[in-house]
Parts: sequence; structure tokens; C-alpha cells
Amino acid sequence: MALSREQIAQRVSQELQDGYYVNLGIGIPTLVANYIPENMEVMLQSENGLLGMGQYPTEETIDADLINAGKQTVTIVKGASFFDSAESFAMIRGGHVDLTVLGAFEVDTNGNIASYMIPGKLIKGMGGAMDLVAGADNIIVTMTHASKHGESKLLTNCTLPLTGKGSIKKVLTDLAFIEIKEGKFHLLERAPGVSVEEIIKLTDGELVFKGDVPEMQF
Amino acid sequence: MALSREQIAQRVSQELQDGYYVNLGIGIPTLVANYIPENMEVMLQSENGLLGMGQYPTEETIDADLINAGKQTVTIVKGASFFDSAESFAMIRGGHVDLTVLGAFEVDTNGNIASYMIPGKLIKGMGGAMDLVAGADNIIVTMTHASKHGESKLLTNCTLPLTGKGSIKKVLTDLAFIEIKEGKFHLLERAPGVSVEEIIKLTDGELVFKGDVPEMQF
Amino acid sequence: MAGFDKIVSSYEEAMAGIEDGMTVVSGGFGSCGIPENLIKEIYRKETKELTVVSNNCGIEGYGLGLLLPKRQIKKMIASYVGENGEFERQMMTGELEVELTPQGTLAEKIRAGGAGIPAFFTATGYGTLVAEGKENRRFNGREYILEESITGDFAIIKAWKADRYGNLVFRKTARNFNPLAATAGKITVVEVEEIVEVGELDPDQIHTPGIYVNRLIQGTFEKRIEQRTIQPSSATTGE
Amino acid sequence: MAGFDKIVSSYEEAMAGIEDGMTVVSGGFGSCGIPENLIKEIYRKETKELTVVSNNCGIEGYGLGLLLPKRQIKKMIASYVGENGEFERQMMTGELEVELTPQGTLAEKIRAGGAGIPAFFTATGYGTLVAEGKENRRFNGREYILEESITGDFAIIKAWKADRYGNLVFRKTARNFNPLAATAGKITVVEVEEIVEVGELDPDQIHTPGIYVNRLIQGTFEKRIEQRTIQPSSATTGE
Repeated sequence: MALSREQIAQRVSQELQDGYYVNLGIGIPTLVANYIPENMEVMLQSENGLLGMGQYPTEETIDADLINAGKQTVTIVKGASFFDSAESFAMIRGGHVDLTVLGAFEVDTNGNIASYMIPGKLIKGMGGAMDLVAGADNIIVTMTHASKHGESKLLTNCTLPLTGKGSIKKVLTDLAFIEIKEGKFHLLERAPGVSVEEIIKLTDGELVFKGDVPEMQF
Repeated sequence: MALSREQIAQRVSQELQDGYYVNLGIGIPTLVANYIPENMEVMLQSENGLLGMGQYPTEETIDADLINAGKQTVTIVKGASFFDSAESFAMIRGGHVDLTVLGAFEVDTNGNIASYMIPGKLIKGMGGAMDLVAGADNIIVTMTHASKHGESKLLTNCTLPLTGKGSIKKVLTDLAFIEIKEGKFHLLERAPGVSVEEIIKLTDGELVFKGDVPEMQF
Repeated sequence: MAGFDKIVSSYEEAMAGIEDGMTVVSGGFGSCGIPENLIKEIYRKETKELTVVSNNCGIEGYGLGLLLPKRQIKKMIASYVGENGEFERQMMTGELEVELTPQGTLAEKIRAGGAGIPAFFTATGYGTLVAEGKENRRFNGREYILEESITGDFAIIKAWKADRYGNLVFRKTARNFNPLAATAGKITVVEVEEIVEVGELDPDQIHTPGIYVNRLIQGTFEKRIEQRTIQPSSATTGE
Repeated sequence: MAGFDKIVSSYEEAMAGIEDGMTVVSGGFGSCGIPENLIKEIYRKETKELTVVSNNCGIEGYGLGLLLPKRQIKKMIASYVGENGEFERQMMTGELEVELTPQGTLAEKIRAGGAGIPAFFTATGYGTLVAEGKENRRFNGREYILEESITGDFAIIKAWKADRYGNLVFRKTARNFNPLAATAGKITVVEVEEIVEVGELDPDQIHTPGIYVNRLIQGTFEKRIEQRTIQPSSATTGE
């Protein structure tokens, strides 16, 4: 069965390490915050100028001056800090964030990613995504493997305007965990109950794998 | 009579305006702080990271963490702020300082200035001088008009390594107040009792003037 | 003696001198930390043909969105323009020119403008539409593009506290682009929630030294919230 | 669980991994705000062939000047090297390579290094020895030169207060290059006067967020004063 949004987030959370500074994009990536392992400390960076983002506030603690990059009201954890946007992107561009998780419309076998624009249809702007994609060494892209109409989002070449070129190495879809290297998709894990054949069928770019591809463990 | 160091500082202080942010270099420029007109507020910037420098401390208030760019212990005035060196030079390079006063070994008719290095003899480094010279629109150079041996320091071409190219418009020496424009020194004022002839004699670069050159007023 | 007293007595005075065709750099991120009343004053004056530099363009009828109905903005330089129907309409019809700029590049362009850096290289946007017409260069085996800095005729800023010298302190994530924008205006105008006595702000803790500030006014603020997310409902994680 | 606890228990641990030939970026201006004890540890370890990036090179027997007698520094990148006889001697004889860099350019190079900006243009140094071998370019009618950024294998920092997450606060002009250097080290080591509980530092008032800090140690400091100027003697204006 394809993973739910929550399961995708849960699988991503297994890639966290104790002491990681992490930037979570809008959408599924945001859910990762709900699955940080108990025995682990992780600090969330929000690119509008906050390190140490906490949960949503209560009615009593809501503060218009305290939002995340998705413009949601949030709180902070102990040890958090605020800074301006130049400092925030100095962190990101300078490679100080340990892990970035973000969504995408398409990725391809060259590690290209398209995530911000559908010409003539969706032109909202890239926000901080281009900086995140260019600045981080360690990025996990979360997305559904294919559209509702069965069109693959894992391509030989992205068709939409790029967010970044050659910057993606890891993709977690509702069907598979994939590494991108040497111009190919490498199938590392499959969603429980999803066959390699199903994944191949829904992957447009060249997909390779070694031996038995393990199922994800939760 | 040639101006004393204090008189040079005093004449420079006449160029101050109420509300000016000013950077004073080491040496004679530092003395300008002693001649700020009573009816005027001026804030001193020190490029090591201080806006609002005050007087020297007393034995009781001395603080090793509070120095100026000349490494002297200082105090601050009300409304002062501290910042890092990048911010300090953002102010300077970005043209936010209203007036910069600094010393020099030589200036020339093209507005070039040499102030930091005498090859084989004095190689201490430029510190912040190159940034100050490049960043400020409004600079006054203070210096003696000639060396003790009578060699002019106002030249057609600087002979020493430059601190900045084409950046100087005003020079106040112990003999004269001079403007540099269109490739010439323009004599604006002379020190009390110093003749135009004396100034011409000690000025190597082309010096021009209009009518009676007024004496400086103190 | 005026000295360093930056306080002006009205919003009219605060925005005096703004003219059609000027460039305005504005602080704020979404609806957070925006100079609401300075924007309202531009709206009231009906200044037109503006180039506006800001991460977002507000929402309909609030923030910079106020300047859309009368088409006061000619060109918008922003990283994100979503969630504003009128904006999208004007962009689609070509009434409004939009220069989409990655958020970090935008922040750095504004900082560079204030700091006298005319241009810098960044990897952000390499190989994308953002790189079109820009120089590419390789440093240490990686490709970068050259980005030029931004300054404005006016910078409009929202801070939390200030003293009359224009020393500013920001609050939480309402800081965002404000300290950068404050450095990048030929005339920098700041509105604040509270003006304190000179000397009350800790000199070690001033976010923006008064040297960058030309005019200061105390205002009252609506502080509209765009996405009111409250725990413990897990349905409010939003997308 | 280690989490974000950056505290190490000894100076030996603090500087573990430093090797001959590495680049070290150091905070400090003159003797003010220098990581005295981290420098002492490098002296003790006798690490050699170092490239050291710092505004100054200390004075004889103190600060970075400590690393001169045993010729531990191969190359010094600094803006001002005056007032240090041994330094001048080694520079004159060619034992020590010196790259004189304007102070503001040095600050910006270090900031850029930490911020992932590989190079930027500045007017500082145009037409001087500093510009030799560098690209010139005209922007808006003015000439600029291209300067490349600096990063270090280690950054050594002196702060005032920290929490164990490595959030830092600096004091007065002891801030100087420290916050910049803190961003530019592959490994950033910080020594502080006081370590406070996590949560004690106001999140709005942290100068350096802990994300830049790898190791933290509490030390005691001599804080030598280079120019002890006291009022009201007017003879102490110094030149």
C-alpha cells in the first residue's frame, strides 16, 4: 500500500540524527516534526528567522509576531534564537543546516528538482526553496510517486522550471525511498506491500536496484 | 604661522554639522572630538564596532572590552550601540557615515591618497583606512603640508602605495585648507599669517586660487 | 538643536518626499512585521509607478496588497506572491511586472545594497530561470551566478522599540527583512510600537543602530494573522 | 544523549583535530575579545604551518603573537600587523607570508565564507596594491574589485556568555570579528566567561545562534589592555 502523508513523514524521521538542525518545508515535511524519536534532540529552523521552532500555540499564547515560513503561528523551544532574513539564509546558503526536507512536483535522474512553478497555472514564487536546495548538502524530497492520473514525477528530465540543478540525492515518495546518483534512480526501499514492478511502472527515469529491495520498517 | 595639531583639529571641527555621524582616524583626527561645538550633537563611529564613542574612561570605569579602533580604552555616550566588524564596515562601505577625518603621508591632484605604507620602512597594514577612503563621500585629510625637510606632501602623483584612488576632495594641512577638483589643488583658506607664496612653495602639485585667499577663522 | 532626534509628528511627514516612480524597500514577511501604517500613507497619497521590493506583496486589502487596487505598483521584486488574487490577476495580464527572486538572494541583495557591495556570487538559482541573463562562474568546482544589490529611494520599516536616535529593536520573527531594509534606503522611515528614552536600550542589544534611520514614528498596529494555527488540532498543519 | 550540548571538558578536547597546515580564523581586534586560551592550546600543541586569519596578530608573547617564536604561522591574513617586533622581523626576512587585507574587506570575506557567498565586489582597495591580480568591474559608473571569501578548518572565538547549546552573546567591542569568524569554521570552537542555563538568554538577543558552534568551553581571561588611556590627561590622546 502506498504510504500516507503521515507515514512518509514518519519514514523521513528515521533519517534524523541527534543534534541535527533541520529545515522542514511546507506540507508533508512539516509533519516530520510530529515523529522526532523520543531519545533524540532536533532543532527546527524556519527560514523567516527562527531556530528552535516549537509546536503551534494555544489560544492563550498565540502571537502575531511569531510565525514560521508557512506563515503559521508557532511557538519556540528552550534555546531558540531569532535573527534577520540575511542571517537565516547565511545559515542555509552556508551549509550549516544538517538536513532539509521539502516537497516537489518533479525530480529527475540528474538530481534536478522542480517545485515552485507551473507556467500559466501556478506562479506563486520560489520563496526560500531555491536557497534551501542550493545550500543544503543533505536534502530529502518528499512527494507522491505519480500524479492522480498515473503520470510519474520521477523523470529523466524535469519538464517544469527548475528550483535547483543537480542538488537532489534522496527522494521519499509514497511508494519508495530512492537515491539519485550517476544519472540513475537507485531503489533503496519500497513501501510495505508495494512491489518493485509497481514502482518501476510509475518511474519514468531509469530505475535500478540490487537484489531484494527491502520494505520500509516503521 | 603653521597651525598646531590642536588648531588643525579645531578647524576641522568647523566642518561638522549637527547630527553628523563621524569617523575620526588615529592621530590629529582623534583630537577633533575635543572641539565639537557646544550647540551641536555629533556621534563618533569607531570601526571596531562602536557608534557613540565617548571620552577616555577613569581608572574606575576602565574596561578591557571597550576600546576604539586605535586600541585605546574609551567610554560610550547615551544612545551608543555595539556591533560586529561586518556591520561596522557595512556602515562605512555603504556610505552611512557623514564625515571621515583621517591622516595621510601624501595626497595628489587626482584625489589619490597614500597613508598606510612606506615600502621597506613602515609596513603596519592599512587597517580600516582603505574602506574608510573608499566608502565615504565626505572625507577630510589632515596632515602637515610638508615634511620636516621641506618636501611637499601635496603632489602631482603620489609616490607611495595608495590607500585609495580618486577619493579625496578636501585636505587640511598646517598651512592651508585645500579642495581637490578637476586635477588641481584649489586653495580655499590659508593658516593665519601664512602667505599664499609660502603655500605655493611647499605645494608640489598644481595649486590654483581665486582673488584674495581668506585666512582661517577660529 | 535637532541633533539625532529622528521623531516626526505625522505619517504625512514620515513619508514626505515619496514620488511617483520611486523604489521602496519594505520590511516584513507575509503579514508579520510589516510597516502597516507607512503603507497606508502611500495608499492615501496615491503615489504611483512604484517599484516595490519586499518578500511578499501582502494580502488583498492589507499590507502591500493595499497598493494593488489603484495600481500604484509598477514592478514588484519578491520571492513569494501567492495568496493574493488581485496580484495574480495583474501579473497574468501584464499590468504588473514581477521579478521573482529567491528569498535568500533577495535578503542578501538588500543587505549588500546597504553595505556598499554592488554584486555577489551565489549558487542559489544556478541552472534555473533566475539565472537567465546573469553571469555564471565556477569557484572551487561549483557553479555560481552573479547577483546585483538593491537599494531604495525609501525603506519602510516596522520595529518593536526605538529610542529617538533611531536605535531599533525587533521582536521575534517580526524582525525578518526589516533590519536589512533599514540599511538600504536613501531615506529610511521606521514605525514602532514604543519609543523609549535614549539610554534605555542596552547598547549590546540594538539590532539596528540609529545611523541607518532618518525618520521615526510611533504607531498602532493591527497585526493581522495569516494562518491562525492552534494546537492540539493536528488538522491545522496546513499545506 | 548528546543532543545540542556543545560543552567540552578541556582545552585539549576543544582544539582536538587541529593539524599542521590548517587554516584558523580567529576573532578579536588587537587584544580585545581574543580567544586567549585557545591560542595558548595551539601554542602548547606546537601545531605548525598554520594559515591564520585575524584582524591583527597579537602582541609579543600574547594572543596570536604567542605563535610567532616557534614559527607556527606560515601565512597571516590580517589588516594590521603593527606593534609587534617579532612579526615585523619574520615578515621582513620572508619567514612569514603576509596577506594584508583591508579591515572591512577582511570582515566581509569571513562573513561571506560563512554565508556561502564565494565572492563579492567592493570598491575598497580599487587602484591600490590590494587590487593586484583581481578582477575590476564597473557598476553604476564606479570601479570595484572582486574579493573571494574565506573559510577556516577551525574558527576560534571568544564570547561573553553562552548556553550549552552554543548560543552566544558578546560584550561591547569584544564582539568585533568574533560573530563572523564563528560562522566560517568547519569546526568552530568558542571559549566564554560564563555558561548559563539553556533558556536564560533572550532569544531576541542572541548574537550567534548555536548552529554555528561545535565546541564550547568556559575559561578565565587575562584581558590585557594595549593602550591604557585614562582621562582627564589630554596627553593620552595617543598617535
